[in-house]
Amino acid sequence: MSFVEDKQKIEEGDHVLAWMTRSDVRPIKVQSGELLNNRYGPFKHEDMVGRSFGAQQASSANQGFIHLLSPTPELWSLSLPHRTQIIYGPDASYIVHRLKIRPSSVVIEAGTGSGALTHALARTVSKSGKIFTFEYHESRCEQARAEFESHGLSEIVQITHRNVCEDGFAIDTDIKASAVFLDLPAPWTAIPHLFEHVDRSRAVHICCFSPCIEQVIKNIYALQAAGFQHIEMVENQARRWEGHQTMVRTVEESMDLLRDIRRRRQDGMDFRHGRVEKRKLDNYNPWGKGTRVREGDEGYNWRPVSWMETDIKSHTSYLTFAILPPTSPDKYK
Amino acid sequence: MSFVEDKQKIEEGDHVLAWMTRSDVRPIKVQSGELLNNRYGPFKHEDMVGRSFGAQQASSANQGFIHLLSPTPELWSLSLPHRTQIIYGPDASYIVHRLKIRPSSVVIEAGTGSGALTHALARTVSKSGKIFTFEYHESRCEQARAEFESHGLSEIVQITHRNVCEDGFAIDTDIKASAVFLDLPAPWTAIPHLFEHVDRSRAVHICCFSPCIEQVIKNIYALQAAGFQHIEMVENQARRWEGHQTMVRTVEESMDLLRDIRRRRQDGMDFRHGRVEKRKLDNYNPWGKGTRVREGDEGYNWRPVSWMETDIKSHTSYLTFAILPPTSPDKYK
Amino acid sequence: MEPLNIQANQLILLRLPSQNIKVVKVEPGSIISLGKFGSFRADDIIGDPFGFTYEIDSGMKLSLVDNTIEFDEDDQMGAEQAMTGHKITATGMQQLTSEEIEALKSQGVSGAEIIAKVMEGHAAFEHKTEYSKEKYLKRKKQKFLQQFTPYAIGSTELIDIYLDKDPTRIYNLSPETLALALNMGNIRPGGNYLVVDETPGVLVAAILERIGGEGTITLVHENEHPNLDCLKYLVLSEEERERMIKTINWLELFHPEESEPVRTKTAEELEDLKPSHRRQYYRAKQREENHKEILKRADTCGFDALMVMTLLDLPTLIPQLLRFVGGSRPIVLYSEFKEVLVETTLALQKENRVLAPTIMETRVRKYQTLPGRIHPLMTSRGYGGYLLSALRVHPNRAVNAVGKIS
Amino acid sequence: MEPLNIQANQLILLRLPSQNIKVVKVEPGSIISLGKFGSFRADDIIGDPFGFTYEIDSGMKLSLVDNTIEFDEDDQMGAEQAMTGHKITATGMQQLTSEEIEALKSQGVSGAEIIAKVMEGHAAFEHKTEYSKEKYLKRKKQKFLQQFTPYAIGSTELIDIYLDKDPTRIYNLSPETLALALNMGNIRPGGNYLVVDETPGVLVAAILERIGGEGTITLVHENEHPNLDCLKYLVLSEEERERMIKTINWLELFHPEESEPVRTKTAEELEDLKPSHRRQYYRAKQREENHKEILKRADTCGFDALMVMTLLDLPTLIPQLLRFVGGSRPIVLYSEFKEVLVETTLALQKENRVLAPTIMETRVRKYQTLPGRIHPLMTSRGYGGYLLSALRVHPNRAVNAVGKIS
Repeated sequence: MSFVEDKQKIEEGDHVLAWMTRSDVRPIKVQSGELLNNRYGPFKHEDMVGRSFGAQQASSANQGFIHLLSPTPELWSLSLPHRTQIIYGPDASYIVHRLKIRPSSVVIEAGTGSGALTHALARTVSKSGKIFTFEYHESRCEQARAEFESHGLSEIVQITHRNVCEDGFAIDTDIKASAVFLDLPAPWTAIPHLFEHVDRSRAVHICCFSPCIEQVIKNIYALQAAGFQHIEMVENQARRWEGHQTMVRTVEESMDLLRDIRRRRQDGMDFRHGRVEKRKLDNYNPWGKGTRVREGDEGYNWRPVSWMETDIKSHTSYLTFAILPPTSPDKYK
Repeated sequence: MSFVEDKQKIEEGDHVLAWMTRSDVRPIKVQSGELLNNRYGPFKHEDMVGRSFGAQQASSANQGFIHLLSPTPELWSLSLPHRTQIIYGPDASYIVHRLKIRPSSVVIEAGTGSGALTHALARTVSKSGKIFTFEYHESRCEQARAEFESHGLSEIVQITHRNVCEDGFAIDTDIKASAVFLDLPAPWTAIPHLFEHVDRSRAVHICCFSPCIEQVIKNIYALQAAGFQHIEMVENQARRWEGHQTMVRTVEESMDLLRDIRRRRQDGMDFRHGRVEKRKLDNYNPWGKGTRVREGDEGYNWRPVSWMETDIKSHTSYLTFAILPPTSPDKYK
Repeated sequence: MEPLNIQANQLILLRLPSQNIKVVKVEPGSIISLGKFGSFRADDIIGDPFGFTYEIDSGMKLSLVDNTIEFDEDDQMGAEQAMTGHKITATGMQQLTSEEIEALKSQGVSGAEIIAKVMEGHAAFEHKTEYSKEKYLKRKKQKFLQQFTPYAIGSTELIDIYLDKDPTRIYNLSPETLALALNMGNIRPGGNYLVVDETPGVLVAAILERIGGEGTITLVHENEHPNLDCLKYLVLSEEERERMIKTINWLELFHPEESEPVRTKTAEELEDLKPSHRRQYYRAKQREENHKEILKRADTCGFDALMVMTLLDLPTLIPQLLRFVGGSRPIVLYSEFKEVLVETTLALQKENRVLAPTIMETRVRKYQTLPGRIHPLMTSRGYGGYLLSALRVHPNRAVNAVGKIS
Repeated sequence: MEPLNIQANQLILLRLPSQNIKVVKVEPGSIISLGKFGSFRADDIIGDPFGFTYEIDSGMKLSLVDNTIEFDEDDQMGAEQAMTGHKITATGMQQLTSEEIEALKSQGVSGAEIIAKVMEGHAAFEHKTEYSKEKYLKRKKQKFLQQFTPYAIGSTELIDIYLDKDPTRIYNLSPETLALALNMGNIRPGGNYLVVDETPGVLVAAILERIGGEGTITLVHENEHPNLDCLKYLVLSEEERERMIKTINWLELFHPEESEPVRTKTAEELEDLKPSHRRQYYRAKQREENHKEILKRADTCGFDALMVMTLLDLPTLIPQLLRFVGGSRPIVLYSEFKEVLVETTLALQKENRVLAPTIMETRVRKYQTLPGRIHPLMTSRGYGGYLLSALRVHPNRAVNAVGKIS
């Protein structure tokens, strides 16, 4: 299994992403004899062979399970080793969209970073396209290169160890990119090096990805000075929710409880105030602590509600887009 | 009726906000003999006298109605004449909160602008407090002064025509403010003038309200240079929704329609394809155009949904907050 | 699908300085009018690559605009200066009268130059607040700049076209939400996708763009015929369309047993048919064949993604569609209303055929980027919609018999 | 309620450089420990005005911090420079060892100076990405700065305290949402407010802050006794509390006829009572009197606002509460979940006793403001809740008989 084609059944040597939870997704290469270990115990690789992708596998001890997933750039971004800040789904998809990246597009990316975006770019350009990616940090570059090879992307992705800000984009191959993505501390220093490596017969789309506003200011100036047009800076605010149910509890029930308390007192019963009240509250704690009623249990009324993720990525980076028009034809000179 | 006290019944001379829609709220001063005119025809002021605030009044022609509302800063901000960009509810409330403005606080505001925030500040400091507000634009200043008087706020709000950036905050009264709000093109030029007019025996809270990030950069530097601490810049993102219902239409209904079409054709009926399909779609147009089924009508299933306002205020300004610590006591010198 | 150069008779989109858009057909010999933004000859742009911004000078003459950053009086300033803000120098000049402006225009002075002059003349400009300055500039710019930029029509432009003419037709879908849907759906060349698209085909067009000629879209539709109006904007041959887009209605998908089979005609019978009836017959046969393939896929490997944009009730619909989706393949549902997706999540959670259903929102916030005056746009459109994204998985009975563990 | 100077035995909140908070009682003679951030003598801060940030030097000596902007190696740069970005010069110095750092600390070198030294020494710093630089600085800062800032506890601090220890106790309410609720509720001195607050009293405390000693809060509660735990953090006398906060439970409010009246005791009977029983009797009488007044207000002018924070079902509860609200007075409902407020809106729209119900969200987004590195914080807490805001109005039968016109 590679990132390039869809498969149904897991075979020896395939890449599988073992999903335990959203925050615990482990990339494995299926090799009989190997084990995947987690808190539920060991999972034998050989038990995976022949299963469908998407299958649920029990641990050998049958104490828990994992799902065996087919790799995608999105799943990979949940499981990959963070070498730098990751470019997540909402930014990655918008970048692909705005840069008008299509099957067979040629794209320049610098720096490669953790390679999350590279995987998404590679999926879209596919085998008929090409990603030229540059990384100035040597060991990060080598790690990324190994990943691309292991993921069957070598044909699509060509990685170069290079500080493009100083040394530009010239490599053995003649690059004629239609889209450029710069995630560098100082993108403005790389912009002047681009001209020979983009396809000047067509509109070239660029995106500078910078976390700080001062970087944006310099990007805009550099793009403008270099003749880029339609400069637009945006940020992408993404949120995630889960669907849940919250109990519907009416004031009438609350009054019944108060009546009950009053009656017990009037009856002179040995009323233990705390106990009754406690029971009621326990029944209505949807937060999971000491809950007796489980969300959605029958015998209660429930209302569908959404819970926002508790830790939100309130800022990823500012995205500055621009278009370099083609070289002017003679008739306009 | 003034902005300062709550009343039940409308009397001659009271301020009333006549609500037609959210975007059409008109401030009036009740004077027998006067008329309020809108598309529903005339509404007689004398008919308002003696009614409760909150009453629904029919037009003389009984063709429509308005609601007679008691003025609040929030309603006023819907009805006031826009002289400058308005500071709306979510920003105004956060400013009051973060500046720790309380009943009896003394506040400096510059500039006054349209006076929307001034009204909110005045409500909170109340008669025991004081707002010193400054406006450099003469006619805006005079309009605002007239409004404050008309709204019964003269006791609380003192407005001065002044370019505080050049001429500072010194007036006849000795100002000892605990909170400062600066909505100026260049707040950083006003900051050095503040020191003599704030209460140095306590922590003084400031907020600079600037739309552009470059202004923020200068504000931060000026605040830091002036000895302000705990500098924090934020923006407030506010959204509004309305509750609505959307029709629940199942695929089973859709299949029944397809079966119906098929049956008619097989029966060799003079089937007019367009008509049947059209009817169905009309029934299901929740958007109001040519709708026959009205939202919530019986005989259909509905699901509660929220509609976001269509025009959102995606940016108001950046709010830079900071605290000026009290003068150091001798023991720390 | 998107040619790199402007072709004769192509439908293209023009963006104007007012932020308005206009779809025009580039008919050779015709004159294209942009109303107050002027007119130009179609022939002048045929053959040009996309990517230029044109200015209409006097006599419908076109020139290329060198710089189309939002109009900016500080063009000459360096970045360092730009960052320290700027001040427009009041020159004491009188404001230009409308007559003077018209005179300048007739002399062929460009819109940008006119604005610069008007601004110089606006002595009070430097005393304006940021708010009123921007309103002023925007008004001026929209008034004078006779510029346009042609774009080939792809999914981005389709969304703009529908947002402009009737956002409800695409359920207020935003470009960023569509983009996220495509990535979450893992759309790529060679994939076979099950699609429910009740817009005029925006989702279908976007998927076509991403499969680049290889792969298929199986479109389930509600009425007798699918609505794919928006494909007319694309450069797409009949052959490509038939090869890549298969259609089936709900009844044919869920109750194939109710469909009367197309009776096979003998060679003789066929010869007797009028050519048009013969074509009709082959079409019906092809359609029947397609349906068999679609249903077979459901029983074998399943589709490579389920992509849904419909007003049909998702909480009851989606569970019925899961069996058509391949293992570990994505399910991506769009709704304008988060509430619909919340209920769909709850419906999906009742079974264990989907993993990690998550509701996602993505909203792009645009900035004004005039040097010295950077800030997010003061107002923007609400809406944009939500996505429910999940993966189809195959529950293991042995595991689930033990009870839910995690 | 919030004194301007630190009082002996007051509960105050300390903010630490780690962004942690700590509530401490300023007991004279005690030593207050901040764990790894050091210890200091309570007596040293008693009497000081709030607003200082202290640094703990060796020997628990306190000094005032001059500048507490987020730690910043560019303090000396001018604004112009700051805006052009910065570069930390690599000095080639070796990194400091832990031993060297400890030595510096024992010499009384301040945390800020130590960080500056460590950073100088970190030769690779300038090659780090923005992302890793910030992680690095934050870690360093939290490690070395022995600083704290005392705050009097008001509504802002109460929210911070509960968000810190258990956000569910206040239903994930954010400060900005509370602030908006207070303004939408038109809360001010002299008002009489009907309040449902099932937090430990955060809403009650915030309203108290805004009425400044004049006005009343009528708190409807669910159990026999209201939970007002958080009032213990405020400087509030028993007299103030009893004068401003009236309490009544749901049964007493909706079904006063079910309450057994307190039998009036004769002077003789009273004399026979033990003092504690006599106090109890007077309390019961006072409570009964309060209830009568509350119910009378419902029948006359109504309350000046209805402010609600409860998990009880709002769509069925609120219509029952409308009769207690005065004409043109605000109704402000909080819920963590927009869905609850949507249903409440629909319930309220069925009648015409409320005007313009609107669901509001307000979210404050904080920025990092290091010069040259300004950007919104990379991560933040989800939640914050929603408000439903509306006005109570009096429908006119004559008008409505004509039929809904607009």
